[in-house]
Amino acid sequence: MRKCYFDHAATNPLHPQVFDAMIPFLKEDFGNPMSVYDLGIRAKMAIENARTQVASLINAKPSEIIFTSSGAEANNFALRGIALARQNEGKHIIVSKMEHHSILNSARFLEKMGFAVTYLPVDKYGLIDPDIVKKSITKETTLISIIHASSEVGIIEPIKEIAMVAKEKGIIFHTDAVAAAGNISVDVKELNVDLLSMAAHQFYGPKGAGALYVREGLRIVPLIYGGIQENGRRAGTENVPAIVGMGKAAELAKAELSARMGSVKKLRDRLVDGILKVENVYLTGHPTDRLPGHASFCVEYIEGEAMLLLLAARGIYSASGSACSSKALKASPVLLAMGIPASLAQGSIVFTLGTDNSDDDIKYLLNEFLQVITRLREISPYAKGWGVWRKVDNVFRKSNGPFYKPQECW
Amino acid sequence: MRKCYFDHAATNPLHPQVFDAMIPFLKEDFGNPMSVYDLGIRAKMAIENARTQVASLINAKPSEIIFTSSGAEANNFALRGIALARQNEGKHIIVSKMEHHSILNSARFLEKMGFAVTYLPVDKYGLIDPDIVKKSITKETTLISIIHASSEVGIIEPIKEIAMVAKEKGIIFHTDAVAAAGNISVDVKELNVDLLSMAAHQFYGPKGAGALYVREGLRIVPLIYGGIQENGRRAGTENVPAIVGMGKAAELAKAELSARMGSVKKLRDRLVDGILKVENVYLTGHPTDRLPGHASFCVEYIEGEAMLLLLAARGIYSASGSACSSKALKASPVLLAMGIPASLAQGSIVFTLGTDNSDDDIKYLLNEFLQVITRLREISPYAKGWGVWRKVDNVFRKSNGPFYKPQECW
Amino acid sequence: MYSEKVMDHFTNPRNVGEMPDADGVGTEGNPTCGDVMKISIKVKDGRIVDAKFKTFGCGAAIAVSSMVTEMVKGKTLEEALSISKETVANELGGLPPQKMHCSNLGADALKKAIEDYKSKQM
Amino acid sequence: MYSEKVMDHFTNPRNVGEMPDADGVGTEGNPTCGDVMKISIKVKDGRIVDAKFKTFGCGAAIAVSSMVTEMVKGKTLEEALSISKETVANELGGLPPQKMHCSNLGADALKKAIEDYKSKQM
Ligand SMILES: Cc1ncc(COP(=O)(O)O)c(C=O)c1O
Ligand SMILES: Cc1ncc(COP(=O)(O)O)c(C=O)c1O
Repeated sequence: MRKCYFDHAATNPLHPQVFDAMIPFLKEDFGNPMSVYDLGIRAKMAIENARTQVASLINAKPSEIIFTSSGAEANNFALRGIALARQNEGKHIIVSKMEHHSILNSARFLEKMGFAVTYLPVDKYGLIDPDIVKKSITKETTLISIIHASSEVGIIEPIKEIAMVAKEKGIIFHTDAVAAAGNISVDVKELNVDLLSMAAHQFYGPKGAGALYVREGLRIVPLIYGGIQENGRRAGTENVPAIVGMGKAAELAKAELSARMGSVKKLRDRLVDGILKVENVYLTGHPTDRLPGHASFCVEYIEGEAMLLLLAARGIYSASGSACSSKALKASPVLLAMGIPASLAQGSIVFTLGTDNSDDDIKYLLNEFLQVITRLREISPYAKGWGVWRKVDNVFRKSNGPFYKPQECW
Repeated sequence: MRKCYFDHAATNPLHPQVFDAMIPFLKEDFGNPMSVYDLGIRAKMAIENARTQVASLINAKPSEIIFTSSGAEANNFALRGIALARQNEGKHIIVSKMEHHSILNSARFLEKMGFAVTYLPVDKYGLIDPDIVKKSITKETTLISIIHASSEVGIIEPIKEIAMVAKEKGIIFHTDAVAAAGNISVDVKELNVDLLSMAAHQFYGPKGAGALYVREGLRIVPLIYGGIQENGRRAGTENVPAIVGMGKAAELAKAELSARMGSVKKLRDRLVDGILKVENVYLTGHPTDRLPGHASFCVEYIEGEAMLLLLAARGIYSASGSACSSKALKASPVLLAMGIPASLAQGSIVFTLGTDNSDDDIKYLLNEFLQVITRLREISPYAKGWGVWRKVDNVFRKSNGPFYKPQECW
Repeated sequence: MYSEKVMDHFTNPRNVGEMPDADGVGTEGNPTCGDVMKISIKVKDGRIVDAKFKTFGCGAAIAVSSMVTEMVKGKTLEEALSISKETVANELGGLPPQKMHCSNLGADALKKAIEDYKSKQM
Repeated sequence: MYSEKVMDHFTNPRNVGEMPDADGVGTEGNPTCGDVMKISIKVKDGRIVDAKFKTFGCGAAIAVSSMVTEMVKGKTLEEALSISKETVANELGGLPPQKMHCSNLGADALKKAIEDYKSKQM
């Protein structure tokens, strides 16, 4: 059976060159980078080389990169590390409703520690308005953290504009670029951000390696204390193979970025065009300001996990923000924050493309998808409309206007 | 040139079977364990299998194992996670001066947050007296954390006895078993500990995987917030290959433990006998209660880094607790806590053996070591004694008694 | 995650459909929070002779509906009422724990259908 | 970590030894916190004609001592006094930053040796 991986937002396969770069560090070059003899020095040099590669991807200095074990760790580190470092200056931070759990739940932890947190609303596209950010700032605000791109609806937020709002008020600005870095051009100088999170497995690098960019001179409280690894800012024996892999993946992403973006976007546009031909299927997220490989939809009258599993049975891997498809059994808070009614959010289905996808994959997907939807709608009691649930639905349609006539906006 | 790796306390080479177990998860089985389709389920099942293997190594239940990215992370998690979870019951914790930086610096962080911390003294062997632990307990004490075995001087602490002291007072007990687990028999039921840290790279597993055992029912505050990975107790996309490797390494360690301990101890005893034939070389740590592969010394009149590098130039890898050999430029606080004078601590040299070492390695080491010492003593201004520094030294010798006549105690 | 039997009933659900001449119809659930099942039954001489379902929901929900409509055929109303979440899950070779609660609405929808039938008889 | 030249001077140190008939001896450092260097010089007609060292310390400390004793030979006292931490480190092809401060005591020990010589002349 054909296998088409359309879930690159969940994680990526390893690039073969990344795999090759890692292997020596799983074999003969197993030394601890803290050791002062040749075996340790080789490991240390490999890490520093990776640091340069990762820095280069986002136009930072190597000394501004702190390796972590994941995007989630980088986010926890940024939010809590800055909030704590600056708590004498104020105890208010601002995040948005589009954030990943690792930001939201870190923010909740800070609330328990006595911080005030503002969770910014978003519009129907998931867009965060810089003006609303500005209005949320108080004298107590020390940190603003906004997601760069959403892995759920693909939207790319106006980070540069929001960072400028923060800068004007002298507030530290962090962006969670886990879904963005390596997939679109991300330049910390141009964006003018103070901190930025990333994860290797989002750009064909390995699981187990993430990074936090921390602008030179900025004080941050460590999340993991211990030895002097990462200049005393993140302890623990370094995961050398994964860090080396992240470096290689960053180097490849930088070199191939525009080619990758171009080819993936072409396929994605074809996918979106095809899927929106199906009736009562709506695009979620922004029509144009979105990750090049990202296509996300809500399909009316059926549920996401059922779609996802029937597709998987046909070798097509995708994701869903429906309650039943999440292990936490909650519909995606991001979809709800965008004003999508809960019943419609159940029909969430997300395809995220990568360099391993081909034109034939798209054809295959479109064909199978139509069959799966048809099948599930036959089973659904709502195939002819939401019935008593229509009311909710109509209210939503009205308030959200033309967005849900995708033909007009795509 | 012959290569002899005698620095297993720093990190271990990967067991070939561990390497083989990891490879599929760096290739075709790259799925995210949170994904609900087959690729995700395979990754999830591999993690759960590894959890069972790791639990089995220490006689725990799989649900009591939380994977982390390192031993340092497990230690931070344990200390801060329990201190915070129980802060309404008291704000005093007890650790020892033998602890790893990841415990000591976590403790210092807690001090900044308003906790009181007792740092227990040790005797000349590095031994912690359960009676002193008992006396340090106050009504405010909520947590005691004691290292199981020291990677610096190899001593194995009386964990069972100390845990009993804690239990009697209803205090939570954590042990840092990073250097112990997989190298000696560690059984959480027999030790009766509530939490226990470990790291895969200390028993021929990969870097990037550690674990914290948390006794069933014990509440702990997460260190890394985010999604529902690890049952909501440790967020971040799981490092599947490393976790799988840790599981395999645990399985192998369990199966081969007594064979490994026996062979490594035989070599170690030969090494110690040989080295103590050199004049003015002293064993550090306990003569008998020590890790089977651990041999640590102080060599008078010369400095550790110089020894270490000359040995490395001859293909022999070792470690030192001297100031110059540490990247932090501080002599090992553990050696100083044991009462070793700073001048003697400069002569620290540590050999930690593993399953990859042979009898011929020991012969080679003993021969080269004598040459290196002789050479460096020729260069040293103190070769005929410490001169003005002797006073310090004599005081130390007197107060420490026969320990520094190793012939008598080994 | 799902047993083979669940996957079988999910991918090849039995008894999908409406029943224009149903003797009883029961709906359980709510699309805003997850799954909805609608079960229609035909009753003859105190026995359920036919059952159909329509379901909005996840794989488990569809499999449960399919299984319930299979289990119920030929049963007396009393027998049918004794079908529970657990018996359905057991017939399916087990359900993931988190699905037991939310997606296992078949027995409840069936009860409602039987009540509907009974209320019409009065 | 160390340059090739450092490794060369560390593994094959020049001028190791004491000098029973030294004209000046200088010791710098402290074994309780790291490195100690003892430099002995022989002076003739205002020039250093021979130098020896003994060092307790790390690789960098030994290499620095070896290099200083090499650099100093044939130099006038004034020239010798102009040798600094930086010139020694440069001659060695650089030292790791953390070693610049603690292990680079050669110039200081040399200064003490020259002072010792001078004080004996008075
Ligand atoms: C006793 C002890 N605790 C903690 C650690 C830290 O573990 P890791 O290096 O995996 O972070 C070590 C490291 O060797 C150790 O020996
Ligand atoms: C936007 C965003 N932030 C954070 C994360 C968490 O990263 P990780 O899974 O590496 O912990 C993700 C995961 O995909 C993400 O998409």
